Amino acid sequence: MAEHIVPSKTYFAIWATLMAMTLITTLVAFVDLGRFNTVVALAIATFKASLVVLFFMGAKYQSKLTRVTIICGIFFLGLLLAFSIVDYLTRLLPA
Amino acid sequence: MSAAPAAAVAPREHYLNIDYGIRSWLLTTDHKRIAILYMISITVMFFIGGIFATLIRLELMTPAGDLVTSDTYNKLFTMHGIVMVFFFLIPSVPAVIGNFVLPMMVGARDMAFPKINLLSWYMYVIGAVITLYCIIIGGVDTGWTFYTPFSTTYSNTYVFGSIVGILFAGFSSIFTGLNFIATIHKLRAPGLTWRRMQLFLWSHYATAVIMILGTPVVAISLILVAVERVWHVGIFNPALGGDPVLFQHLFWFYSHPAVYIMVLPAMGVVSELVTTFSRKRVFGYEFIAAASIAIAVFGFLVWGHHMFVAGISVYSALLFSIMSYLVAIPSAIKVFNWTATLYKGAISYRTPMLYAFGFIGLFTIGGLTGLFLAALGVDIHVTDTYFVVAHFHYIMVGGTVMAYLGAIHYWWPKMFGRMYPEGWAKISAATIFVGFNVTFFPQFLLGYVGMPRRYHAYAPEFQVLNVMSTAGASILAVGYLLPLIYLIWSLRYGEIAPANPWGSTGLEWQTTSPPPTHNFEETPVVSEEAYAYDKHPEMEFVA
Amino acid sequence: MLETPYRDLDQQRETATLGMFVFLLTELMMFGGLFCSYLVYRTLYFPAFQEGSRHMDLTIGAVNTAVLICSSLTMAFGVQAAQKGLNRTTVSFLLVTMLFGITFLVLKGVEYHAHWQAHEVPGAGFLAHAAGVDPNKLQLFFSLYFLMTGLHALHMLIGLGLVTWITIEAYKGRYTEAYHNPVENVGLYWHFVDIVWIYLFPLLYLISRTHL
Amino acid sequence: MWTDFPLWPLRASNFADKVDPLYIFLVVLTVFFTVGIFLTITVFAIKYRRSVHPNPEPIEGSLPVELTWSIIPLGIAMFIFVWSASVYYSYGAPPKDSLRVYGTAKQWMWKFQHPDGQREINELHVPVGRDVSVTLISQDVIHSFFVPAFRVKMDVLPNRYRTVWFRPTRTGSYHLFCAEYCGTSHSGMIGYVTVMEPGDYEAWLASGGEGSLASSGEKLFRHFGCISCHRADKGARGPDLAGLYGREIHFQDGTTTPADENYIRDRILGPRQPGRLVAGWQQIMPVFRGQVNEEEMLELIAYIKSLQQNPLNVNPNAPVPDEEQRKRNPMIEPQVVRP
Repeated sequence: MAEHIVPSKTYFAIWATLMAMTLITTLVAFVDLGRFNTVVALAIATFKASLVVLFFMGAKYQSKLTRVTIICGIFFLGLLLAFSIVDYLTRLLPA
Repeated sequence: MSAAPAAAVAPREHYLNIDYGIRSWLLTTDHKRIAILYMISITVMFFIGGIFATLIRLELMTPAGDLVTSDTYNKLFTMHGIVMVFFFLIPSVPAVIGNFVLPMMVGARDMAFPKINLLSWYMYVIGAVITLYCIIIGGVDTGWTFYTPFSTTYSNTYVFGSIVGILFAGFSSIFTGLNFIATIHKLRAPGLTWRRMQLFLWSHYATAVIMILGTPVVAISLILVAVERVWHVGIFNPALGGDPVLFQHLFWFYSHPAVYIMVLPAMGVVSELVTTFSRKRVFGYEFIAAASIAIAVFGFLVWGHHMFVAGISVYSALLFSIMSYLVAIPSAIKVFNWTATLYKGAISYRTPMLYAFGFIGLFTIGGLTGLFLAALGVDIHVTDTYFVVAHFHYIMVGGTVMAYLGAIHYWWPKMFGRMYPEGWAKISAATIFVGFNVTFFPQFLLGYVGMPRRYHAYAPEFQVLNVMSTAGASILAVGYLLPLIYLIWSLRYGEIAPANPWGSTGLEWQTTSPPPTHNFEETPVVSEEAYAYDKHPEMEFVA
Repeated sequence: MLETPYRDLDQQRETATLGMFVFLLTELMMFGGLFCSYLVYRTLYFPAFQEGSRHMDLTIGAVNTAVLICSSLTMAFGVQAAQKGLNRTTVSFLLVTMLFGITFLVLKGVEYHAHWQAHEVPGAGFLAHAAGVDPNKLQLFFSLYFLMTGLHALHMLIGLGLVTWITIEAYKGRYTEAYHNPVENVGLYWHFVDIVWIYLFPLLYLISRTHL
Repeated sequence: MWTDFPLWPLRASNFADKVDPLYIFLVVLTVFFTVGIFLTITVFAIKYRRSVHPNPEPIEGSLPVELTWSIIPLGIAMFIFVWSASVYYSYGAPPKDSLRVYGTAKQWMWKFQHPDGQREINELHVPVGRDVSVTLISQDVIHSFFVPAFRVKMDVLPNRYRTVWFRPTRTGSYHLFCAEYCGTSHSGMIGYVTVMEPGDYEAWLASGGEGSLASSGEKLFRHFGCISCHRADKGARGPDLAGLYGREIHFQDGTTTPADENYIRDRILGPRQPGRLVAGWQQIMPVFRGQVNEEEMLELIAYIKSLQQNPLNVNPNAPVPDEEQRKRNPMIEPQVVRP
């Protein structure tokens, strides 16, 4: 099985998008969106990270197994964060 | 006995005699030799941990703390915990038995990453040496749980060194898990589909998932403790607005699943033993396999049940409690399936099977008493008492150690080409079973009456049960020394073992004993599901 | 270059890739412990975190983000060249990647130095303060900042070591169209470290730049 | 003999009646399943031993059977969960009119302070039949307040107050243990909870004490110069604290919080975050971290709480702190104190 060689054009396009997103996220931080500042910043970061995973790391062209592995990692990281923060968020509630 | 000329029969070449000398062992990448190295190292650690346990039990014979000082006692139980958990239980079944038989069970020539496998052993040894060094120069007294702020600010012992030692052991565990996952995914023999895999493989796959996902979290939380301790830069110090309970969250995110690292491989062993010695297909293959995966996943969602009185919110306690009940179900399913496998089998009482019986019984007790601790209302009373101590010793000693010993006896012929002495083995199995129960059952009672754990001196009314426990521990000690003696004896004087003494259908038995360096003369092809004893009446007990 | 356990090079490469991704999972979870602590304290002490974020040098942070993205691009080209078996090209791209990596670390060092001079390094010498913010909680932010970026910088150093190694190997002409796992795997590692920074940047530098 | 060798803890509080039945149920369940599994294994092992049953029958499993032994345990588990959660719930907030006791834990002793001034070490006297709530904080590491006879346990944390409550149902003297490992003399961090008849308790209360907690708190209130800002008159630079305890506090950013012990403690120890000042006031109060130890803190809080009942408790004619006191305390010139 030959592996997929990603064309250079794709790499340049991804790079340009990532750079643009970096600029946007920096500029947006100066606009007051209330709590949506955080949401936007994390959404952009997630978009950028997805691009890196899918194209630079080649997850888009990898086997299903690799993709399951990645999803598995994100899932368990989410569990760690969610189940920990649940404790802190509900401590403030009346018992 | 015909006197065949010795020179006429050239000794068969296998992994043990292919090369001699210390270099051939220390630089080996053969998974079987690495398994033997692991076996020797964890046996050493087991007996070191055992010495600590003995001293603890001796101290607790009298209510007044009169054998050792309280500081010494605190170090004893801490080091017993660290050595037994990180340097014996976690590597026990996976790194010894798993390393030895897992590649053979998938029909591979070796692990996927043989060099990383060797590195894993070196990591383990470095960690063990650092930890032992810390023990010799003065020990550590935080408890194996390293709770902050005691570990970061108040303890005056060698916390940093012990943490470094544990980190190395953690990396060794990660590398083992990495190898298991890659090997099971990528190196299965032709025809060996997932549904044809032996249950030992399923449980080790689940174990590897926990090792991969959990260990790094405990690594970072211990690193945070070390950083806070040494540079006073930290995030747990309550005087600086930190929350010590956060450490407990991070710690138990790994350390609860770590319990499943210890017991899942043991469950895999029991599945092999029960089928082999009842010569039957396992009852409910899919359910046992799925239960392993379910335990691995749900095991990550229950860590808060160690913290019901520690200051977490009521809602989060409810969440963790209900999750803990859910994770109990797959364990129950396994126990029922093993029992059902015996039904209409052809059961023989060889030593490994006795250990499997012991495992099922004691694990049942350990698991059911876990329900007490998951029950919010009861946990308030019994947590941090001897009830907890008894509960987890039923799982870890009654479960894991029983299965480990069963596995050692079961695969001993494959490892060394010699049979163990059956009579002695049965005597020691019985001794261990009795000694174990006498040691730990009284601790359930002590716990409910209210004796807190980690107490150096205790109220006089607890003495009777403590003396019982110590008496049991002395029986248990004899039970553990016996196999050490007769197994070493058998290496030279044991009966020569045939290739497949138990008539097992397991892939690892379909090669010579001991196996050649690359396991199989030619790559096996699998054409049927596991445990198809009905299709192989020719596979008979030889031993 | 076929190792013992494998039947062929394809199997070996697929296994190596799987192994690397699984290893990156452990890295992810390791950073996960820190992200979890960050999340908890940010939730508890949000104003202190806002204030702490304003003590960050946004210019360097943004430039460093761009530097890392560029290094990921050159790393991707390095891997691409290795896939084609072009060792010379691989070496050039890897050298540029290292250059970007070193630039990142130098800028990070400049930033650390500035924090040091401003007494913003946690510990006995910590003097940073702001009106109405508990200095302890500000210090907590800085502790997390140094722990997270420190662990990230450590990974950058390890990454640089690995890139150096594969550069030397590529220079020796070790890689072919059929065998180049090490380059691919080091590339994966490098991209992963980049991803961590992609999250660290908004989390630490951009919490709130707008209002008090 | 059984007093020397108890197999069951004494039952001396309301919680014993809630926990013990659940515990007994769990024991019965455990015995049932354990005996069931042991018996089944034994019967199978004997009946199907190889010498009498050499030909095993291939049985692969059965979905109905699997479902049965998955669903029934699940049902039992959910039943236990609901029961145990309801028991846990009863441990929750203490009843409103409970007798309040305050305590600090430190390596390796328990100190309790009664509102009327009695202070005791490693001993706690409470009346039988009344709800008692104990508010605890640790001065160093994590400890745990454990009274087996009451079926009560709670970790005592170094950074916040936590309250545990119980209603003693039997007079006598009961073990108090520290249940969270806390260092060298962890096993020596023990004491007794003495439950007395109400009359005896009143007599005991009257017997000693060095002035009530609130009165000690009042002295501290003056000593730290709190009085110079927190006054009822017009020139006050801080809010009047009468009636503060238990009230909803409205912050500048519109959020509210109940003024409980943790709020008051946090407020004294450090400045509020921006926006979380009490509406209408400036951020001028200094940081008292490192200046007030946990016992003094409890006294201060007791005093502030006492203002509840008697808003005129502050004597406006009390002498304003003299120059020397001003020097000792950073109160007068508001500034941020760093550690």
